Amino acid sequence: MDTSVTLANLEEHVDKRSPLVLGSETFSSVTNIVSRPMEMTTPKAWWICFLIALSGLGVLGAAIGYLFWEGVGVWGLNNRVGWAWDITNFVFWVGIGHAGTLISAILFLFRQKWRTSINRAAEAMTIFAVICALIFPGIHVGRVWVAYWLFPIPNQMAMWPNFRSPLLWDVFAVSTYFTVSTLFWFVGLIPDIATFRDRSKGIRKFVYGLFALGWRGSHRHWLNYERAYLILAALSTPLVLSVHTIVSFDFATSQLPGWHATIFPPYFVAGAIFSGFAMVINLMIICRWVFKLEHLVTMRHFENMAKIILLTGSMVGYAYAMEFFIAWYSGNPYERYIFISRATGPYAWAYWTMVTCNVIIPQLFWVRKIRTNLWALFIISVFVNIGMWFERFVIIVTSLHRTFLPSSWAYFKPTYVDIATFIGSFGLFFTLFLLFIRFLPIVAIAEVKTVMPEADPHGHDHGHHAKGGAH
Amino acid sequence: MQSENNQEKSGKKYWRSLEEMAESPELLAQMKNEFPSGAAELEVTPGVDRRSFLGIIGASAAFAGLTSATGCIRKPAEKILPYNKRPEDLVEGKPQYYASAGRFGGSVFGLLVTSYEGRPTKVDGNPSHPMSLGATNAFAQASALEVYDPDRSQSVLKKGVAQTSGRPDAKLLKTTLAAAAAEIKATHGSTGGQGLAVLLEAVPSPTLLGLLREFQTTYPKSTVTIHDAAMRWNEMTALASFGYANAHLFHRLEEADVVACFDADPLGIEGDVVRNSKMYATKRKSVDEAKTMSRLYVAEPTFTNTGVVADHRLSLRSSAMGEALLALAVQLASKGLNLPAEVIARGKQVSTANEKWLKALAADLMANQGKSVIMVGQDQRAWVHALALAINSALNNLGKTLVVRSSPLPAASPLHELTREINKGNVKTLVIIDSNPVYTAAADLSFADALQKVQTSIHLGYHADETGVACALHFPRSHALESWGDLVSSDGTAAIVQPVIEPLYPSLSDVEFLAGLMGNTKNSYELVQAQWKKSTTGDFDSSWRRWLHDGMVKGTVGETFSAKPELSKLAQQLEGLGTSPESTSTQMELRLVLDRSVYDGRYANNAWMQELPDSVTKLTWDNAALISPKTAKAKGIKTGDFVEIKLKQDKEAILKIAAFVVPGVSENTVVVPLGYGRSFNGRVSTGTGFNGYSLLFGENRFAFGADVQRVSGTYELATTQEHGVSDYSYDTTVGKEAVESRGVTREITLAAIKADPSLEETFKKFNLLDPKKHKTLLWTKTNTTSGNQWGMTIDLNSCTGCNACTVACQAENNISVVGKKRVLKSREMHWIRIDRYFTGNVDTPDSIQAVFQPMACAHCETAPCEQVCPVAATVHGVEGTNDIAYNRCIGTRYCANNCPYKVRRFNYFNFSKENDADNPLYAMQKNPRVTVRFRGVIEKCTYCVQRINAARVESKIRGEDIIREGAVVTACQQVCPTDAITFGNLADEVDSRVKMLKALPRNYAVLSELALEPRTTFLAKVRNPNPELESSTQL
Amino acid sequence: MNQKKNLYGVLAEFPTAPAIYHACEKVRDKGFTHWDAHTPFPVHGLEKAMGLKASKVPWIVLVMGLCGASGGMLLQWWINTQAYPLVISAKPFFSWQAFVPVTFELGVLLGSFGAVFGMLFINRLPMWYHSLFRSERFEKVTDDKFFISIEARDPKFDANATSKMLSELGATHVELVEQ
Amino acid sequence: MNEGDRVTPIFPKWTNHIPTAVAIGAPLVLVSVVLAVWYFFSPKWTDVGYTPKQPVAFSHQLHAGQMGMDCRYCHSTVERAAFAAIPPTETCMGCHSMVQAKSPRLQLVRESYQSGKPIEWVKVHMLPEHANFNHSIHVNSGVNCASCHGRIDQMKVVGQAQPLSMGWCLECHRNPSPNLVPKNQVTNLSYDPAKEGYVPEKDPHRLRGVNPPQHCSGCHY
Repeated sequence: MDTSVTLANLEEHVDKRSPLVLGSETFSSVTNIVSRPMEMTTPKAWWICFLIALSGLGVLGAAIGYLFWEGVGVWGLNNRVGWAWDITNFVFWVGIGHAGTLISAILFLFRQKWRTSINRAAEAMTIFAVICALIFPGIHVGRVWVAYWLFPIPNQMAMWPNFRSPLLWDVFAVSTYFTVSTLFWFVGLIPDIATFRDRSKGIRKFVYGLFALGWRGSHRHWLNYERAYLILAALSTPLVLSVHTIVSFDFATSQLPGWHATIFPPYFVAGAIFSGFAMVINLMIICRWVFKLEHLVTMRHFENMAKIILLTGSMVGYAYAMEFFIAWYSGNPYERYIFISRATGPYAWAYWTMVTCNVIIPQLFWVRKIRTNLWALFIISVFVNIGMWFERFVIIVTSLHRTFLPSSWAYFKPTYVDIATFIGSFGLFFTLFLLFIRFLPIVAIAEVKTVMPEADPHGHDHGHHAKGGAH
Repeated sequence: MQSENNQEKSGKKYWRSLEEMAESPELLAQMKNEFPSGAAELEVTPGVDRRSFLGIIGASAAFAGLTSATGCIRKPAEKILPYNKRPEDLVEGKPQYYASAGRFGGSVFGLLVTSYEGRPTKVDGNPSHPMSLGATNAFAQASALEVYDPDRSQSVLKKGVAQTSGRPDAKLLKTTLAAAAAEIKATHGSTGGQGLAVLLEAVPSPTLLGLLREFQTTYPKSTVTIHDAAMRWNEMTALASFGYANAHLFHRLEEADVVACFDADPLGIEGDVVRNSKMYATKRKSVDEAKTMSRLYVAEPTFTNTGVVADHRLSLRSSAMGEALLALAVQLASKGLNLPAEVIARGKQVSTANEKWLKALAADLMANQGKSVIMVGQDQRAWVHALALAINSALNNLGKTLVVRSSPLPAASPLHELTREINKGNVKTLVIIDSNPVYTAAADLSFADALQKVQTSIHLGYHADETGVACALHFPRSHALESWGDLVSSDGTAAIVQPVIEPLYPSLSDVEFLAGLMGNTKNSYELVQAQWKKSTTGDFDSSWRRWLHDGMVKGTVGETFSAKPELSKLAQQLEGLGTSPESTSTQMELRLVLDRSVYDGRYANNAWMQELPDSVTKLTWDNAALISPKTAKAKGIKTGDFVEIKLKQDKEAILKIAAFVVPGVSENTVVVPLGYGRSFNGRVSTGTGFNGYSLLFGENRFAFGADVQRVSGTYELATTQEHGVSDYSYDTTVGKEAVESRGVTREITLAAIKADPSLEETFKKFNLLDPKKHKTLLWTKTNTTSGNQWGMTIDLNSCTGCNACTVACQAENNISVVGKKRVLKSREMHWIRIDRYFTGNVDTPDSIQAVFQPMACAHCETAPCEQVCPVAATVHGVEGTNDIAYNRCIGTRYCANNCPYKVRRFNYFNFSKENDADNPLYAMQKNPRVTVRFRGVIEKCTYCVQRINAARVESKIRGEDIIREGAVVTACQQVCPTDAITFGNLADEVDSRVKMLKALPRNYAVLSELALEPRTTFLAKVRNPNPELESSTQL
Repeated sequence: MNQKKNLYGVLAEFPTAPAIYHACEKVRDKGFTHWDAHTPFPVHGLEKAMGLKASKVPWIVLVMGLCGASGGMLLQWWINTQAYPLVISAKPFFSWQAFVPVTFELGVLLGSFGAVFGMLFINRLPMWYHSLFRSERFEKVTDDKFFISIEARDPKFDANATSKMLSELGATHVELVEQ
Repeated sequence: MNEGDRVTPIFPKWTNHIPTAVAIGAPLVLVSVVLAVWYFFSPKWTDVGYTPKQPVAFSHQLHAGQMGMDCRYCHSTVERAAFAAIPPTETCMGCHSMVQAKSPRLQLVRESYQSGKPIEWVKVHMLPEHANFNHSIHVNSGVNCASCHGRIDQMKVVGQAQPLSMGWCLECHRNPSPNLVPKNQVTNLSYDPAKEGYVPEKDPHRLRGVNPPQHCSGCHY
């Protein structure tokens, strides 16, 4: 057994740092572990969480119903601050919706095999987050019943959308992102649904069978399947970067001091990854604990994610600093004023909350002990998400409430409807996620198997391999 | 969804609201009753057109059956109700214009009323009338809504109880009036009117006053009392003391190079504001060609519009004005002006802290003898007026910049004399013509109690107001747009008041009322004609028609006094005038002022005026106790705190009122605007502000020795600037940002213009980016193609912040009222707002200056709002207008966010629908040419595109592609009393005035460094400081 | 032995990845054409062992992607210059810079449609019924067992011989499957 | 040689045809739905041919067609105002006080004339909301009545002849010439500029070229 590291087997060695699947798991034991949530009798905890989430969803429905009935005025918005919690929530959720595809696509392209046991849940999270995000641009318009004018549909008015508007780019970007992520997720699911199909009985067998599309593990299929999956990953990578870039265009391409900044695209993407991974950590810690996935979702996964958070968190912090520098360096009085007022004005509290949660707290991850302590991981990740919500709030509201003409300076106060809608969106998110972990494989079974030592067709003798290669 | 569609589909508000009208039967009943069968004058009175109304009612009835019959794909069926007989000069959908006149804020001027199918929708100035010259003030604009006041009196009241059950009753009105006349005859016929008193406002109406004389001949012993907020008693007394009996002053600011105002507000709310502003503006506009400008000195206790535009403003308490004027006299005398020795002697006794200021003023006055004027506020004591007149006369200004004219008003006694008589028990019957003394009388008179001592009190009023319900008998009064009348302006020009609509409810005009009380049942039309027949020689009908057409009677009424005053008389005035402690003391002074929005309270039930932001405080829906930051700090008072103002004279009065800290108020002074806190149950006025009259003692609106203390509790004040900020110095820091850091409002001096005519150097400090560098775009502009290219300039040098444009825009463009709660949320809808910035140090009131800047959509050529709209609802018109198609808007509000001027307004709720729910009659004021906006869409200034389109149609029919200069006049431009707003066709090479103005060096674009190339640009404000005082100004 | 008419083929079960790998090499070398390997996960390099050609999916993606992108740009060009040219912020009617994002997104969208549906098409999926689903043991193919199926229609197919060959290749279990 | 245990598959064989069926069927359905919406939801279908019953059986065919009355005799404001006002009852009575003075069909007209209560005609041509249409400029630019109203002179009961949709308006605003006729032929519904070979540009009576607005505020304000 040669242990010398050559380019050929470098990747393997890197991966042997610490095993991705712990214990003495076999293929079937992996299958069993992952199938457990689907086969076990529903735990009480799940029911409790589900009911809470469901009531949250109810709140969302009520809030939106009231909004449609009364008009956008039920929110705290005004003629100076035309956007506030609505778009803040939108950007917040889109941001969260980035980790999934990022893990699946980018880490896949970089052959980061440790992704395999978390990517499925992350992708699911992505899709649900994007669903939550899509709500807000939908409901924030004054006349929802004509919102379909956003799409280029031939009509008797001979009118078309304005393709110069970043908001329209958003429509295309986010809906594309949603579609592609969903396809990506489903394609990944097919073999595992087939697994469930072959394990379950009765109506479930039928339903799983339906979605398994008759998958029979044929290697002629695997060939095209893997190619398609790779290409999807390759397509998703620029896509995921473009989505938050375009979201940031909503602000970057505008006029307003505090919005009109070229740093936004990279800064938003970093922020998105930042918040996304935080959310993944939160969710995975819970799933791992509830469904006993310790052997599949290992501390190494968490540690890697913590490192990414540390990195992106520092990028975000750098962006904050750079904004101030540019504001000062540009000599543009509006720009200067807006940033001074951010840090010292009526919304200073929001600004400093953001800085604390996003820049200072994540620095704790430099310490390995904290990085590897689930409690610390969980709490810090929560802070990160609070901070990232405030980042969007600060960017949107503080910029709008101190624009060019001092005569038009105003203050924004949220109403209880604002708050209800936001909380409700979490209800929707968790409802979907709970359904997911109950009925679908939260870990990519087939993929995990590929990274197990037994998966290597030449695992036993190298000589044979050499011969096989010679053919 | 269907319902949504219905409500948003109803483009023309006017029709839609009728559906709603039709649903309230009692309203229909009322409207049907508006038309007494066989009203004789219909045929001969254009505009009063009952059939159109029958049409409307028919229409509404038709709609009533249909509102439910919807739901299919096809639009619901609509009905058309043609006229039965079309009136002579009426063309459906075309406005008709009628010349009339009105009295607003104590000034009489000619009007031009716009009417659609018999609905007056807008009131503008009559261009050919010397007192309006086409402009009006905000009050006149608001009268277009006033006529549709939901709470106007609709029936006879006895002891405050309505005599009709819901349905207004014309017959009852007549019979009750006859009965009242009979009763008066019975009680006073024998005694020749002993114990009979008439109380009326200072209405200079020949017909009314003729009838009054008639009345007095019938009842010789009867007394006449005039009670009016605008009545200048002290000035009259002063003039009388010089032998000018029953006279008033008329100013000619067009002649004045130096104007000194002592507690006077000729450009704001006092006297002939519209004319004064026009004339004042001519002396400011001369800066461009002649490089000359008048100089305006103002001494005042709180910012008035005049004070804001002043070149030099002295913060001085009202009680110190007299002394200041004496000191000025001394200064003048020392410069050789011939004034009575006693005056100088008296003047030497006073010590004033403002010697430098007065010295400079004196020098200016001496240098401009015959070309200067000193104006004194109506609240100043008689001797101050006398002194001012003396000085004016000595300066040889009399007859040049101001003239003494005989007043058309009869010799009458003020209210306190009447009250005394009542309390003595000498008044049996009191006739009150359209006056509300119970609310507006001074507190120490306690007129309400006195009124109870009168056996029969008969009241005529537009509202069943405080007085109306207190009187034994109350008659509903017709609106000025509903009845015939006549008025004489202060310059003597007479005009016929022409009705435009049948009274909405059976009611009486002043003249009908007074005539009726003499048993004369003629209607206003006959009465007015009768009056004018007397004074007409030759063919009456033809001259009558000409008067109606011109909107005025050529040749003036009343004469001017040419005799010079005997200055020696002045000495007596000053005798026994002890040195008043006021000027030096640090005790609080209370100053009560007429409100710029509701005047003396008569517009308190007018939603437009209530929501109109005060010129200086930007306060809506309330008044408040104005206190200077320094004093407030000393007393620990913040904006919104409740304060208690105690005033102890022979009685003690207390008012608990919210405080509002605002720069420019004199130290140790509290200013309370009058007209709020009314107790009559108007659905608009109720719950607005605090009643300042409860602090009014005697005739003078300022009192010394008030006690102001902060008390527990706070009150929400809705301002449209600095929303809800309670920081003392906040508004001046805002001003600093705007004026100094951002160059939003550009202020230069006459000296600077003379030194640097191109202003390139002067403007450098304002330009964040060299204007030459703006044009570097990344792409070539897609130019708009039409031969008409619209543009606007706003001259900050002329603007007096009078708010007329805001109301005019509201009237023209069907802009909704949102109410106090939503103003608090900064959701007000005004398309044109007037930004006000303070500069200077809040701790030294003299250093505080303010500047106005009207701000509306600037129609940028590279409009940032357009590119961000995802559905292309707001795009550029070929004529350079920034269009918005309301029914394409889906309401993302992105455009509003991206608008650097923040001039876009969003319909957060269905405001227009709510307005109509509150009062269906408002719908009748709506301009049928302008879409009424609905929930969820953005709206903003359109450059009055409906007027542009109307003009385009006409010019195209005429066969011209270029629209002529002057064919399109925006509502704001039309109303502006200083012609600060100019709009026109930039592509018109020949005679485009706006093009010429844009070529001036003063012309600049706000935020020019953003390269928005706005079509609305501003002309920099120019102040003309006296070199000797340069240091004390902010420049 | 009687050759059943409705025979689908023979199904052989293998315990491990290496086992099926080597088995495939042999079957490939024996020149079978209508046969397949079934595994719970993509066994690394098995396509080589089976001698499969590269996938065609990338070509489909390329074509679809290009259609999406060019179609997107074309649509925007048509709307802004032909259908209803509107002056917006005085920008050129064809502001291609502003049209890039939508063009890109549409390219990606159709590209990924190509990837997914192209893959399904080539794989003839969904195919809910398949003869192999008749075998109970075959349910383990999605768990931990590896299978080789050789179809009856393969010219080299002979129920007995093929079964025998497969068991020699190390199949732990061999069975015949009907259609 | 054992057979191994058998299970019955979840899905029967025929289910394998579903994908093909869907692959072919779905696009067809989709296209037909789109086409259906395109046609049936457009004013062409919903509005054209709307012919409500009127309170008075007034026949344009008789008045404008057979008797050849000029449109402007009744719709007198059409050249001056935005509205082509429905004539007041007195216009009807102008003739019908003598002609057919007793006809029961005119009962309502006479009543209205006496009572002063207007006749409630049902509106036929309803523009999309928020669109400001001005008759005077169109008539003065020489747009024939028939261009928008169809051959009213052949209608017993008036019905809507054109979609009156925004797209339809724009067609003409982008290329007005085909609908332009000589000023004196505007109310001649039978005049066909194409047949007469009329070229607006060459018409000496036209003072200016017709360039209708295509920007929003031309009609929406």
